[in-house]
Formats: sequence, structure tokens, C-alpha cells
Amino acid sequence: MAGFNKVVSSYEEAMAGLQNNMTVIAGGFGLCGIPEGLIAQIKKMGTNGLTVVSNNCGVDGFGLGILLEDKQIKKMISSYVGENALFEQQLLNGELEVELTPQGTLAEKMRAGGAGIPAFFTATGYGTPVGEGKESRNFNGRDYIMEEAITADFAIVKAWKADKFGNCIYRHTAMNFNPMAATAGKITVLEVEEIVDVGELEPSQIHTPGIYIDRVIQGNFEKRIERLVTSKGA
Amino acid sequence: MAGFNKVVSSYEEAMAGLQNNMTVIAGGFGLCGIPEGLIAQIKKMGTNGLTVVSNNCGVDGFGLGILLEDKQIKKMISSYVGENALFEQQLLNGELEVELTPQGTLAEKMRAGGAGIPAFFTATGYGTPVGEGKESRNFNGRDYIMEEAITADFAIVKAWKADKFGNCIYRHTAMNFNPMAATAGKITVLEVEEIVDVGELEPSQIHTPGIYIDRVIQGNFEKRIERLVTSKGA
Amino acid sequence: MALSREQIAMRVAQEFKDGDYVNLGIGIPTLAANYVPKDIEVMLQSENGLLGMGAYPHEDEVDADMINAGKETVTASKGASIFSSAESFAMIRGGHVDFTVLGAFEVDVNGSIASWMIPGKLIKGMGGAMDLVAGAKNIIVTMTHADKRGNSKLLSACTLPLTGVNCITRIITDLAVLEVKDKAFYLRERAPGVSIEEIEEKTAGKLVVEGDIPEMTI
Amino acid sequence: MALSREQIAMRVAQEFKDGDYVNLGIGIPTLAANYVPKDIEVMLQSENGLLGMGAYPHEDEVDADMINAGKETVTASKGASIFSSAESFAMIRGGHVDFTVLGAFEVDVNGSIASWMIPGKLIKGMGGAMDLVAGAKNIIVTMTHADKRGNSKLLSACTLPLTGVNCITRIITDLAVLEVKDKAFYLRERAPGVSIEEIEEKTAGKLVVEGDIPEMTI
Repeated sequence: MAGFNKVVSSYEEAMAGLQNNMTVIAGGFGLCGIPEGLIAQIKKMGTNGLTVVSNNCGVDGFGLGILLEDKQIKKMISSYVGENALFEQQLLNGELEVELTPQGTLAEKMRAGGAGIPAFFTATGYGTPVGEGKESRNFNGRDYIMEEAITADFAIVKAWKADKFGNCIYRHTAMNFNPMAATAGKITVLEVEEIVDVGELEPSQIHTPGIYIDRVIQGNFEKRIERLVTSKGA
Repeated sequence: MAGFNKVVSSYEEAMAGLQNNMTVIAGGFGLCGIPEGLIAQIKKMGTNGLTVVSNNCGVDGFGLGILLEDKQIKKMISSYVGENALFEQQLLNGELEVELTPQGTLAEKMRAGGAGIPAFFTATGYGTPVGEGKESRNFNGRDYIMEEAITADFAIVKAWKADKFGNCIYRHTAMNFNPMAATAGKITVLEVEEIVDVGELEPSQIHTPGIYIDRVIQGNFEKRIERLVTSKGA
Repeated sequence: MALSREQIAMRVAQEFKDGDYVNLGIGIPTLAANYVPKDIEVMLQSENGLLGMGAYPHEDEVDADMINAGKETVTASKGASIFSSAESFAMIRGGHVDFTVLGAFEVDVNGSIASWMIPGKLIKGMGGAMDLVAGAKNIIVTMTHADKRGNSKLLSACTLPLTGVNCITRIITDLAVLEVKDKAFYLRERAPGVSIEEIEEKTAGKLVVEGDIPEMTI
Repeated sequence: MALSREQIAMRVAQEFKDGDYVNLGIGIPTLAANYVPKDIEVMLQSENGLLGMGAYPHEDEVDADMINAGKETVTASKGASIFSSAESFAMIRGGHVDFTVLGAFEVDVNGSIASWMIPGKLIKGMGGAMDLVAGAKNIIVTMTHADKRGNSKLLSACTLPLTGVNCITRIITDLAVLEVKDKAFYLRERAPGVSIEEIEEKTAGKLVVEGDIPEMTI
């Protein structure tokens, strides 16, 4: 009887079933709150033809950027890319496709995917290239476009603490896209800093209930900082 | 300079501006997590012709049920009503109108209202009386209906602890509809059990950020139990 | 002999698999929680915002802020999570709850269900039932096979206002376990001592009986 | 004389009212946080999920898990809240943020704005800009009045791909404060020592000058 114990002991097990040409949603904002070990495992597996849904594509040599090195990504769905020379090169070469999506629309599309909402209306992007080819409609005197939900074969998510049921909390702004990503994967894999005992997390303070999580793995995180800015003086 | 101090000292001030024929969204599920003092203040004000959006309408003599005594409610938008004889009587007399809305759709309509989503699609209610007169559409082989957002002139919300900025947390299942209600009022009034110092609530554990809250009042709660059921023995 | 309410609940509980997240409606479905096989674990979802619903509280544990979707005082089990109604129905609508068990007035061969409204009687509302039948991966309807006057509740087409269309695949009654597919009720099991003839007689919609129909083991 | 970046930021900060929730874009908008008048309080929203953005951290406070929308290390102020990207944009899209200040390549007399893409250059993406211009109650665009070759950025119609349509009502440039309405730019203030003629010359879209145009007080 496994019950609700979702903890796996290896990255192989964590990403088992990932195949070429699948869609993967990844939590994180820039390099903050990214599932570092799960991304490394995808690189190791060499899976290619991937469609990756994530706000950004990391940087050269770190984060999702490492999946560009062996051209594992076919298409990115993101709001902001290009912190990264390899990305630019593959884009210009036509080796990589990008679907730019406004940040809030991207977050809402993931949430909708997890929540059984196939489509919703938003004013974001109306009258811009983002709205082209999409249905538009006026509600109460304002124009909106229809956006469809996003789901994926795999969602890879990073949290701070989780119990073996998959209940988890995120730390500071490392939360970002992770809660929505967690809901939108057919298989959702959670990489955490610490696995705590069941009952240790206060029920009403859990950010993502375990029902969304299929596998939990404890990782080691480098937590690279993208833009270190400090205040001088006292 | 008031800054972000939203604490008011009287119920008169808390509900100032409420007028006849306005729409009010109320948090709570049954008698659990309801803003008792704000409801009592509406009764005291005698405001009538109200459209009230809430999952339920309380019971005879408690919760939103007390607003039926002087026929202050013109219309209820709810998922489940009729725990309450006065409600039934006014409904049969044609003094009260009811718009029954599936519970999940009601929650999502409030969230959408607060989130600037004018409409969304859901499978809930397709092919039933709830879907009649609503646009339906097929996405990926399944039929959905379009539901529109709900907003209100006032939202009345109950939380456990809040700081003067309106940041708050809910206790146990008294959370229910309160977080969505809080986002969907032009004016949102929060009644809490305890006002705590700014900084006492952990930022990432705040359920409703203060940006949604216009007024905060400390209340005294009876917390009546609708269905007391206990386990016998050890 | 026709099953008792408790026996129907026992048979329902046999459907659960280890690790299932389950939402149980009011009445017979709720009883099923008492009969979960000892060798598996299921977690109960209550649609007012609680995943990991525990037992009813002892008198000294009663807390007005801790209730279930039936508005009864309840406890949270170890490892529970609590969230908003929007999150709760995101979970339900998004297909994350494995099983929903609920009662019904009528079910038809299309898998449509009527469970919330009898015209002419006072309408109390659908609560979360429409969301549940639209969202859960597997739905089991529990009900008596016929009403008190002997009228079948398994119909060619529901006559009452619907809760959902084409969503029911499995029905457990006091007489039988049936699967709904291809516009028919497929008889899978019968209650101990209940004849196929009796089930045929009390099933108004098309009934398919293929091969041997075993008796349920309760 | 044309305002410096810091002076534009100072003038922007005068727009804020006590108790405003404000989202500041990268560049000049971010500088405005340094010039909030002493007698008011504003709270900064960062769209990656932080309400109550504080100062940059001291070296010993740096935390990789605490960043702003520009991916810079940052701190949370007392009374801050942290939430998901979906919640953050619910806040923005739902009109709960009082002010958004952002830069632009072009603005036109219809209040449309182009700020994210120059065809032929590499496209990096719109980030949260489209959501911000669609959602905030008040939007202020800050930019230089003309580009380095002297071409006006205030046009009859934007030539670059749009970020949003009919959404900009106020523009603060190095030369002037302008209101956008009735398909024109209404001149409200001019930078100290800058003539109306210079502003007219550098405004390609229809400019309306009504009555005395005061100089800004910085």
C-alpha cells in the first residue's frame, strides 16, 4: 500500500515517462524558483522536440537555457525571452519557435488549464499582435479577446517544503508561476528543498494541495542570482 | 496622512455608502465565516431592494436570513437556499427572486469579477436548466457554456486576523467564499476577529492582500453552528 | 434481497483504489467512508474547501470554523489542506478528484442525471452537484433502483431537470451494479439473492445482460 | 531645458496620492520610487508576485528567492504580501492597482502605446506590459519627447506593433506633461525654460494648447 506517499528517490523516477515531442510546463520566473534538478534530468535524458511553457527560458548555461545546448526545445511559450545568446541564435536560425504570450495571460492560461476552464476573455492584448486571429468580443462597452487554456504532459515545479502527500509551500517570490504550473500537468513533478513530516504544514497555509502533485523529490539548489543589486551603507 | 490604514471604528463607517438597490457580495458558507456584524449593520440601516450574492442565505434569525425579516433582499444569487422558512415564504409570495448558480460557477464568477475576466467557459451546467439561454461552445470535443463575471457595489467579508493595511488570513474552513468575495466589491469591507500589528503576518502566508480591502473593522462573533455532529467515545 | 443503505455503501467502498481522492455526497455516499477497505487509503474532499476530511469531532474538539459541505462540524485529518471555494472547484472542475459518489432521482441510458430539482416542490438549489458531475474523472451514482411506488429510476431519458449530461458511467443500487454505455445499462453484478428478472422488471431503460452476472460480495 | 531622467522621475512622483498602489516599469519609472513626497505613502507592486516592494538588500540580506519583476534582488517592506503570478495579474487585470508607470517607444492621440517590439530587431517579449496597460486604473507613460534623431514619439498613430489600444491618458516627457483625450495631446505643463514652440515642433500628433501653460515645479 503506497497510499499517498509520492516521494521518489531518483531523478530518473521523477521524470519517468517524459518522451520526445511532449509539452512541459515549468514553474519559475527568470532563475528564481526553478526546478533545477528536474531541468538537469531532462538534459540528461536528451528528450527532444519539446514544447516548453515557462515565463522565461533561463540564461546561457543555467535554468531552461541548458536545454537549448542540445536543441531539445522545439518551441517556447513565454512572455519574455532573450536573456540568452543561444536562444537568439536558434531563433534566428529557425531552429526554435517562440509563441510570445503576455505574462498575466500566460499565468491565467495555466490556471485555467488546471481548473477545467477551456477559455476565458481578457482585455490584455486586444488590438495588438497578440490579439490577431483570436476571437474578440465586447462586454459592457469594452473589447476583450478569447484566450484558451494551457495544459501539458508534464509540469515541473519547485517548492520550499513539502510533505510526502505533495502538500507544499513556496518561499518568498520563488512562488511566482509554480502554483499554476502544478495544476496544469497530466503528471506534475515537484522538486523541493526539504521534505517535512505529514502534519507539519498548517492546513490553511498550504499553497498547493497534494492532489495536484504526482511525484516529489528532494533536490539541491544552486539558486543562481540573475541580477544582484544591493544597497550601499547602513 | 492616512496612508494604508483602513481600520474604521464603527459599523456605521464600515458600511457607509450602502444604498437601496445595490448589489452586495457576502463571503461565508452556511453560517461559517460570515461577517456577522456587517450583516447586522445592513439590517439596522434598513437598506432595501438589495441583490445579495452569497452561496446561501443563512437561516431564520441568523446570518443573511435576518435581512429577510424586513424584506431588504430583492434577489439572491446562490447555489443553495431554503434552510429557512421565511425565505421559502417570500419566494412563494413572489416577494423574492432567486438566481440559482452552481457552487463552483458562483465561486469562479466572483473570482473572474475581481480578476478582470468578463467571462469564461465551463462544462458545469451544460445541457441543464443552468445552461438555458447561455452561449455554448465545443472545445476539444466537449461542450461548455459561457458564464459571466460577478462584481458588486459592496463586498462584505469575514477573516480571522488582519493588519491595518487589510492583509488578512482566514481560519480553517471559514475561508470558503471570502477570498473571492474580497476581490469583487467596488468597496470591500472586512470584519475580523483580531487586528494584528503590521508585519505580524508572514507575507507569503497572507490569504488576501490588503490591496483588495477598503475598510477593516474588528467584530465580535457568535459563530453559531448550523449542524452540530460529534463522535461518541474515545 | 435488496441491499440496505449500509450495504450499498459497502459496495461503493469497494470501487475505491489506494491513493484515490474522493468526494462523497450527502446520504448513502457519506456512509461509504466507513467501509473503505483496510488495506487502502483514500482522501476525502469536501467542496467547501477541505481536502483530508476526518471524523466528526469529539465534543471538546467542536469548532464552528471547521465544517464540511453538509455544514456539519468535522475535523481535518493529518496532512489535510484547506483552501477557498474557487480553489476547491478548480480541483473538481479540473478533473483532479478521482471519484465522486452522489445520489440521484433519475439516471438515463445516456448517462445523464437528475438529482437536484422536482418541479412543483420547493427548489433548494444544486449546491456543488453540477460542478461535481461535470468535473470528476469517475462518478458513481447510488440510489434505490425504484422509488417507493415501484417506478424505475433507470430510464431511457430523464424526466426531471438535469444535473448533468452524459457523465454517469457507473450506478450502484440496492439491486445491482450497472455500467452505462452505448445508450444502455449493462448489468455487471446483482445483489445477493436478487434475480435478473427482478432487475429487468425494475429497469425502464434498455438493460443489457451479457454472460453470467455474479452476485456482489459485500 | 529638457528634464534629466531623475527630473522626469521627480515629476512622475508628484502624481501619486496617499494610499496609492503603484506598479513601476523598468528604467525611469523605477526611479520615481525615490521621489515619493514625504507626506504620503505609496505601496509598490511588482508583477512577479510582491506587493510592498522595499529597497535593494544590503549585502547580508541578499536572498535569491526575493526578486522583483526586473529580476533584481530586492526586499519586502513591512506589511508586504507575496502571491502567485496568477494572483498578481488578477490584481492588475482587475483594476486594483491604482497607477502604472511605464516607458514607451511611441504613443498616439488615441491613447495607444507601442513599447515592446521593433520589427527587424530581436523580439524579447512583452513581459507584463500588455497586462499592465490593459488593467491599471491610471497609466502614465514616461519617455523622451523625441528620439535621438529628433523624431517625435507623440504621433497621430503609432507605427510600431502596439502594446495596448486607447489606454494612455497621461504622458510625462523631458519637455512636458500632456493629457491624451479627444484624439489629441493636451499640453498641461512644460519643463522649466522649454518653450511651447519647441514642444509643438517635437509633437507630431495633434497638440492642443489651451490658456497659460505653467512650468513644472520639480
